[in-house]
Amino acid sequence: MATTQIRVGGLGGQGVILNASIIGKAASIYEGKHATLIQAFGPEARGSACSAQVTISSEDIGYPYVKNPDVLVLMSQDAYNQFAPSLKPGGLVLYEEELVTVDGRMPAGARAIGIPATRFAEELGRRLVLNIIMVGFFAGVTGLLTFEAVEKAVRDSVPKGTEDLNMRALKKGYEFGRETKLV
Amino acid sequence: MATTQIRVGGLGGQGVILNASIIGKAASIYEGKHATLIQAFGPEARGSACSAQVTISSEDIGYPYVKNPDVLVLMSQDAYNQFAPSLKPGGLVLYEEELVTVDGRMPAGARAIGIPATRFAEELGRRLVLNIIMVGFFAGVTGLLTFEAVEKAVRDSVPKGTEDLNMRALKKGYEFGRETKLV
Amino acid sequence: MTVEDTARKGKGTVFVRMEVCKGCSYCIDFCPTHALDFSKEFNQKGYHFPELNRPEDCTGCDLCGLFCPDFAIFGARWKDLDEKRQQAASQVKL
Amino acid sequence: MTVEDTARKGKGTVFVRMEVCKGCSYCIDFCPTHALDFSKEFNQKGYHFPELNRPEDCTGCDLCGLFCPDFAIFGARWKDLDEKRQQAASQVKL
Amino acid sequence: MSESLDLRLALAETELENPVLPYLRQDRIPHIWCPGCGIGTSVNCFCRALTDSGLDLNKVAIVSGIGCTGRTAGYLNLDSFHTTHGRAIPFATGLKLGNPELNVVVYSGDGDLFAIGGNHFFHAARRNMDILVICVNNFTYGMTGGQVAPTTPVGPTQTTMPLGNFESPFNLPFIADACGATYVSRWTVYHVRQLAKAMKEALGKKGFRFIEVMSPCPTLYSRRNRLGDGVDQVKYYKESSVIKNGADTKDIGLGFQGEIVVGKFVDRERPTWLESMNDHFSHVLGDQFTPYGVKPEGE
Amino acid sequence: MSESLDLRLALAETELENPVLPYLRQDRIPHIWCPGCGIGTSVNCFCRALTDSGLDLNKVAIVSGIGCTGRTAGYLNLDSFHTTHGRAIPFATGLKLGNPELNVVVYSGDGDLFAIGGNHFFHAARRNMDILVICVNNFTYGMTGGQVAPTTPVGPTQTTMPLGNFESPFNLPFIADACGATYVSRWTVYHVRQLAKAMKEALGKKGFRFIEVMSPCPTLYSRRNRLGDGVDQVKYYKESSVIKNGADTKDIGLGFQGEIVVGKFVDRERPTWLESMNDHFSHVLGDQFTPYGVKPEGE
Amino acid sequence: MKADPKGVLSGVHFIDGDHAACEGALAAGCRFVAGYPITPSTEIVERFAARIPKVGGVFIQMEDELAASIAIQGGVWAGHKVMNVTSGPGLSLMMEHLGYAAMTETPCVWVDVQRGGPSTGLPTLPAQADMMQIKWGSHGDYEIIALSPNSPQECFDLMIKAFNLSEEYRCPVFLMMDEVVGHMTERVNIPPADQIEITDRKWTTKKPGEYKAYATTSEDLVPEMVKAGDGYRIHVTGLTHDERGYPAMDVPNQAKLIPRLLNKIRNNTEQLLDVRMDGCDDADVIVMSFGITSRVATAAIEAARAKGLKVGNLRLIICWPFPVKLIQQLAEKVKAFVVPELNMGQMVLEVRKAVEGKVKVISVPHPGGTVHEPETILEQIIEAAR
Amino acid sequence: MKADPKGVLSGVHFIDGDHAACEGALAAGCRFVAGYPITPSTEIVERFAARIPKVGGVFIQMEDELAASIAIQGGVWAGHKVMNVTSGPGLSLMMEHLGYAAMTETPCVWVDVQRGGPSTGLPTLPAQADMMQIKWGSHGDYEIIALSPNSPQECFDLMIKAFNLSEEYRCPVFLMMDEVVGHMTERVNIPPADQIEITDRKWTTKKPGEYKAYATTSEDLVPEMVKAGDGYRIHVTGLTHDERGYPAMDVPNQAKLIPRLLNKIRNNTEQLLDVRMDGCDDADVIVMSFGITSRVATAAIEAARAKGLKVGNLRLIICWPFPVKLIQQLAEKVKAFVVPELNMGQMVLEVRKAVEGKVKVISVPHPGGTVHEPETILEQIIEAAR
Ligand SMILES: Cc1ncc(C[n+]2csc(CCOP(=O)(O)OP(=O)(O)O)c2C)c(N)n1
Ligand SMILES: Cc1ncc(C[n+]2csc(CCOP(=O)(O)OP(=O)(O)O)c2C)c(N)n1
Ligand code: SF4
Ligand code: SF4
Ligand code: SF4
Ligand code: SF4
Ligand code: SF4
Ligand code: SF4
Ligand SMILES: [Mg+2]
Ligand SMILES: [Mg+2]
Repeated sequence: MATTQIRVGGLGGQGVILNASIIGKAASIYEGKHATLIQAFGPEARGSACSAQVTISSEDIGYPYVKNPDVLVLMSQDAYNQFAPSLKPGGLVLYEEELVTVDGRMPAGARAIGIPATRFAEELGRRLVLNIIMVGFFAGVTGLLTFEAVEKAVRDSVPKGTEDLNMRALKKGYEFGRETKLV
Repeated sequence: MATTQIRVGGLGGQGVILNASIIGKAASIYEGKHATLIQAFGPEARGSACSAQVTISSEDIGYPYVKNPDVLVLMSQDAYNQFAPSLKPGGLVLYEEELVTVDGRMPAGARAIGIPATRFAEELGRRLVLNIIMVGFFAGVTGLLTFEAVEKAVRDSVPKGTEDLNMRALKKGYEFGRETKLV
Repeated sequence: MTVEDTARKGKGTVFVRMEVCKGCSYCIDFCPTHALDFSKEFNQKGYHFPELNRPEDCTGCDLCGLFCPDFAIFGARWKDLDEKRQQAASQVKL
Repeated sequence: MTVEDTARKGKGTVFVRMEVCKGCSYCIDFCPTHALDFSKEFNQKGYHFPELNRPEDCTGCDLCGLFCPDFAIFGARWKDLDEKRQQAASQVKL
Repeated sequence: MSESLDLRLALAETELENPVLPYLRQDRIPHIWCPGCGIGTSVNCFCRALTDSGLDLNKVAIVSGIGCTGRTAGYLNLDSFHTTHGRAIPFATGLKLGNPELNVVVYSGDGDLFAIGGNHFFHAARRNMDILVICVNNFTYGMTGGQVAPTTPVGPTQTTMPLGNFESPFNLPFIADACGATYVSRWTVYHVRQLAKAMKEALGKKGFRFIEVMSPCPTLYSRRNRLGDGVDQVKYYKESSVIKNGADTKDIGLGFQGEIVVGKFVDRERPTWLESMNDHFSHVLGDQFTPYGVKPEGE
Repeated sequence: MSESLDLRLALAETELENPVLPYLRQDRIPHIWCPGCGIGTSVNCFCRALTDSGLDLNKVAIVSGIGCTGRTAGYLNLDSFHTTHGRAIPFATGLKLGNPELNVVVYSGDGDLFAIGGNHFFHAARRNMDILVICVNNFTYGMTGGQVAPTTPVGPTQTTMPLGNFESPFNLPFIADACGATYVSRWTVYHVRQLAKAMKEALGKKGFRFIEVMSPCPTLYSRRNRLGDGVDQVKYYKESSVIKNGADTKDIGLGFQGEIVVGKFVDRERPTWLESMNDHFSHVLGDQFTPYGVKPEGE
Repeated sequence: MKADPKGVLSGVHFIDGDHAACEGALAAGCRFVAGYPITPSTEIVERFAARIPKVGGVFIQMEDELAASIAIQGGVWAGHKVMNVTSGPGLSLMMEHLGYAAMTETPCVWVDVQRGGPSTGLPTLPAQADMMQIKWGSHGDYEIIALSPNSPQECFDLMIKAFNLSEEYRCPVFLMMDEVVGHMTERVNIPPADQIEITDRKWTTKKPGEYKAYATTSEDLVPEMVKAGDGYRIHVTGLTHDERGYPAMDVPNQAKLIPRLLNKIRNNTEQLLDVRMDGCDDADVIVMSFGITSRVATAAIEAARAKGLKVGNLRLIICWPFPVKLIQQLAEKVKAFVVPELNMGQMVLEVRKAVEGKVKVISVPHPGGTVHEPETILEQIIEAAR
Repeated sequence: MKADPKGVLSGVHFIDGDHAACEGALAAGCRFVAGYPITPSTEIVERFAARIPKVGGVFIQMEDELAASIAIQGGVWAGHKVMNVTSGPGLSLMMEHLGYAAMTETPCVWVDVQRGGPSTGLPTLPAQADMMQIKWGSHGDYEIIALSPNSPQECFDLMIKAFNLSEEYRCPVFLMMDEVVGHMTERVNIPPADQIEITDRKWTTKKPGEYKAYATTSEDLVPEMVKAGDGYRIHVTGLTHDERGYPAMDVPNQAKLIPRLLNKIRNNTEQLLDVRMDGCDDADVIVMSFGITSRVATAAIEAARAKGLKVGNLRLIICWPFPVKLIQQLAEKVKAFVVPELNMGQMVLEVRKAVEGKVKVISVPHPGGTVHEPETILEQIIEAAR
């Protein structure tokens, strides 16, 4: 059973859930895998910590919780502080460079790759596309999902009229991810 | 154990409960006996059948329901029709003469004594004192309660300002009862 | 009680279901011609019910009927009754 | 940050707790003298916060303070601050 | 059977049947209301209004809450719903939206509609839900034995205001008006003809319509406050009422045994909730939307 | 410790403390409200009002329902009660009647106070219960994610009105006025000084007092309807507001991005529920009655 | 602490259970009631409204049961002892605020004069079918205490006990009456105030700085209390909260708070045992009953004993927490339990759970509207004794 | 009867349980919803509001849960299939109308997306602590049916089943979700409309004159139904009523009506058995669970089996009526039951009652806020297997 566990973390309002949902959808609908997404709201509904767990597997998923993720996608320092220690040894941390400072709390052998996604988003004209940039970045770095699958999933998931903007954001993140990977 | 069971029956609005309550209070508070009063509302709150059960005993009263009363005090035909058959053989029916017509449904040996209480009440100026007349009548006929006990119980129970009227009603009923008894 | 039972003294008459009357006296007090009075007798529930004591005054306006909270009385004009009677008769004939 | 840290250019100044600011820009947009601008940096939560870029214009009116939904800024008049300072100093002396 | 006997029977049937009886569930009469209770009179008027309205009675539904007045649903020979205390209006809302073809009437008491049920009244009026609300206002909680109601004027004694009520009551027509009702009138059970006419008129209108019917509760309100029996209250209604159609609803609050302003106060047009929905969706969705609850033309 | 260090510390303390902080439970700040949410601004104004009111803060209690605004109780450093959704007013009623010495303020959202809690508002106003109700009206249900509220104007999209709202909203000051509130005003969070003043004034009055505070919910109302962020809404408030003290409350309903009438609309005297009770019982019972909740003179 | 004489109507009275319950509340120190009328409970608040002006306190009739059930809680935090009076339909409307009282540990007494249900059912007729509702009717896990009187005298006595327990445990305490007991009139003896023992609120002695609203110790799971206006600046919330009373919506706080709310009562089940037993020691069959049904059961038991059967009479005064241990002990000795109740089988489920199949448990259900015929119970006793 | 294609969004979707539940309702024929928002259930009505304009039907957001829970019943009597969507605090406000639906035999579906309680509790976090509330939360005796999905796909499937059962039994049927399932996103397969089996309302074929609204036969305890506007002039009341639906507040009618309301469901407990069993035949220990906890239990069971223990997996799909017989049969074969649930021990009480002490029953309670650690359950399995 090939299973990848991902945790996406950030603040309410950053689009954490949408980010995770696009990853899950791309895997589940467009790549024919099994995927389960679990949302973890912070204790408060507004403005506080928010995270999502995605399990992608070649088989049926029973217990859907992610304890020691293979990949972390992080958009806030809090999220980093909270989740970095739980990363699987040798796992991967993908983080927003300006919002997160990585330190020694990651497990042995972990790799951490940053992206200035907020700046990119601001350049694209909407801070809100941060999360889509992170999706692209995830796909680009991990290669777990094809660009086509992610592209379709994004198209399905964003509000009508914002597709273009989001496609640009996706590409931006994806390309940045591909390049980083090649490094 | 000396126990007397009484059922008072009539229509909502006739003061059935007050009637029974005065009897019970006289026995319980002013004659030192045990007394339990159970109200049976009709199925509907307003204007329909209404009855009360009073058990008077020299000892503690457990099961408080009256199945086969020793005495019936009746102020409506419905009440008569419903309760007369349950009277204890040899029991006593006290009834409002113009509202109730007695027939053969009473058990063997039963005695039935009527009183034109509505007329009396109308003569006294308030139809509503019908129930107090019936209290007096009950005390007068049965001799179960002293006039003094009943008098005190009535005084306690009626609205301020109506004591005199009610005392007249009580006396009227009591005297009619005494006379009837002497017959 | 039918039309025939009532002598035609006024323009109309009333029909009373005395057994459902609760003696509220609405009909009596609000009859515009004061045609009704309480009966001396009680009905089974112990109430006095209305009687058309001045039938000559009854106009059959049915205000008593509109007022009666117990659907125990209604008034009708002889004219209307006759019409209905004829209709009914003609239907019976058909 | 204390009074001493701020050069006295206008009639008043502002105090900012930048770490609780959420960058809503109320203070900036509704400062009557337009004395504030957003910082270039982000705070830990990722927001730009206000900076008193034109201290000479600040009257210390504290409108920014009244507007701030996050209790992150307030303005004060030098005059009042001096008074308080003296009071405080005198209390310390006691 | 001789023709004359037939005739007599036909006549007997025609003549002896009180014209309201067909509107009632006759197997449930006599009703439970006390002697001199005005609720029956209001029902009488409602039956006449039904006759005069010309409505298909199979398409008229009546919804009541709990209370003496709430028993009305059980006596009327219509599709009738006796719901829970205070909730007649939201039930009626569901019924109406579920089948917009129905003419839905809420018939209930002042406590039911304005104490526990007040919020539903306010919101249904705000939404202009297409129902007619008839409130029999007897200034008390009849069914439970005469407690203070949000309509009880300052002064009279009620079991939970044993020394006399000191709480200000609502002015019902004003409240209905303020929330946006399309039709608001007040009558007393003395005004039987006007009341029947108002009910007929309201049955024929659309939107949230409200009729307040002042009615005596001799058992728990008038007798307890030494105002006599039902008939005495109705006489007071007669003597103290002034008809002021179009009166400003702000000015017509009721005091204890004071002047009673009756009449039709509000009669306005406003799209109902469902009309607004249909208009709005048609506007936004165009052909993708089929108006709900509207019979296709020609049917 | 040198005197100068002492002095510096004293100064640091005085100067760096935002004047509202003492009114807040500082261990609970930062709060949960979104960037640009106007609730915090209103709280700011309320804190200034508390200062200016000169009230003993130990005798001021705050009661909230559930919602983003409802969290206010949890942030204010007062006796504070975070109750259930819609029930702040009846809780406040119990608190006030339980201890009439308290100055009881209800601070809650438009959905909480006027949807689920509407009836309590109407009845408390009718009774003239002696509480101040502050409603932060953001035209939506913030806490649950932006559903239509009974205040949402016709037009804007909300999650349960996904094609735009087609339901008529309440005009809150009018409703409060109609039910008999003794003080009614409306301000927006743009009007920080006026709002603080109104709050102070209302804190000093008796009876059922109501202040509507228009406030942006950027997350779920303005952004979703392409009205920009919080600051853009506040700019709209600035541009579209007209102060009309004493305006007829009937005429000041709010449309979508239309004119906003602000000001003090109602300021009247009416005995509170408790005053009425004490007066009435004293009148009826004379010496047998000791007025409730009234400090004996000289104490 | 002794009762305040102002509220105590010492003397001998011929009053019904509803009126006696009101006197019990007044004697217990209740001075604030927010009510909403409903048959057959209304007389309690009617009497309260009539009595309170001269006793000193407030009655207010609210707009509905939701308002009443939360207004009283405002009254508690203002420092009062309070009660809530209703019957089935009203109780169903109070379920959210029952949970709020349990969660915020607001001491208060809830009176349910039970009538026939479900729904509007039989408004003027008796039942005992809300026994499970009070235990489970609010969402989430919580605990309450419930007492069941069978006479007007007990309505008085147990009302006082209910108030005392609510202060001791800081939880909602129910007085589970029924229409028969509520409307049954008998002699009620109200003792002098100085013979009535009253439990005072568990006021803290701590100062504002030291006091934490929901701090407890491992020995005493019931926190100390303060009231609004005394300078403590408390915060009370129905959200999961920490010791300070602040919202703390996380698993550790939930895991600390919820078990404590349950255990402060569950751990005291033995202390909260209150039953009447007669002839249970050598019984073959035990009839367990409560409330009005216990008086019917007594008649049936007497009849059975007259037939020579060894029948024990076990009456629950405190129904919740259910006396599991006692039932288990009795189950070691008897052949069967017979459980008549005016419902379709509610408390009998607890008996069944407790005896774990060791002995027969015979339910004698009744849909309500009146009481059992003693004969019906008798038949089941005979059946049980076989 | 097959589903109306208009409401069926056939295809494969990656949606969460809330959204899937909404699609289930639309597929089942639900065309009228009156709602009131509450976390974590709101997405269901939000989706309904968005979908219904083009499907044909109505959504209205009411002023509160009381209104919503009775407005839908108006919708039913107008001929619609309806649902009610809420979470704990809202559910507590709906208890009166739950009883009304049960008493008037109004078919309707109630969705409770359970969150941490009691009271406001943990609004955004999961629990399964309303299981007893739905069974007992309304006053008086009544019966309901409850289903518990553990995935978005099941939210869809069981929603349809819930609608079908509500029509078959004319009673409130609950879909007991929880926050995790509600917000968990997975692939959901929605079949073509002609593959979805729908139970039509039990419309009468009788004429107005012949029809009695609440007449039943001894074989079939569920009366036939009509709707308003069709000329039947029905009367519906929450009072105890006779076959015609008229108020009939006396003991004989109560004694006829109430047992029928219970028995129409209780007598069909066998038909209503819906469980998933895996490895129960030769198990030493059976883990009984439902909803999200079943997915956690599965992880624990796998771990236990890996240790060589013989553990059966029993999952309740239909929780109420509880499968007493099945548990009793299993109790003959196993050593112990382990019952993990996101509450302080609710359904475990039913297990305990059923097994009557024959085997160990180990409760694995949890106050809510998250799911169990599989290890916690595993420990208890090991303990049970001893
Ligand atoms: C939830 C609930 N609360 C209380 C009651 C008791 N109750 C029945 S009718 C009623 C008041 C009725 O007053 P109103 O609506 O004015 O009707 P009336 O009897 O005066 O016609 C009350 C409080 C109830 N049935 N249900
Ligand atoms: C009984 C109940 N129903 C529903 C909810 C869910 N709920 C919480 S807050 C809220 C609405 C809040 O709106 P509003 O009062 O306007 O406050 P805002 O968040 O906008 O400040 C709702 C519906 C609840 N907590 N309790
Ligand atoms: S019909 Fe008219 S005139 Fe005749 S009795 Fe009736 S009210 Fe009077
Ligand atoms: S109005 Fe009707 S009930 Fe009243 S007295 Fe006349 S007939 Fe009788
Ligand atoms: S104190 Fe006044 S002038 Fe200075 S920055 Fe703030 S708002 Fe501007
Ligand atoms: S108003 Fe406050 S939160 Fe907003 S930008 Fe200024 S300091 Fe920051
Ligand atoms: S109690 Fe009053 S309202 Fe009820 S039926 Fe009697 S008179 Fe009418
Ligand atoms: S959701 Fe809206 S109301 Fe709530 S905190 Fe955010 S901006 Fe404010
Ligand atoms: Mg009334
Ligand atoms: Mg809001």
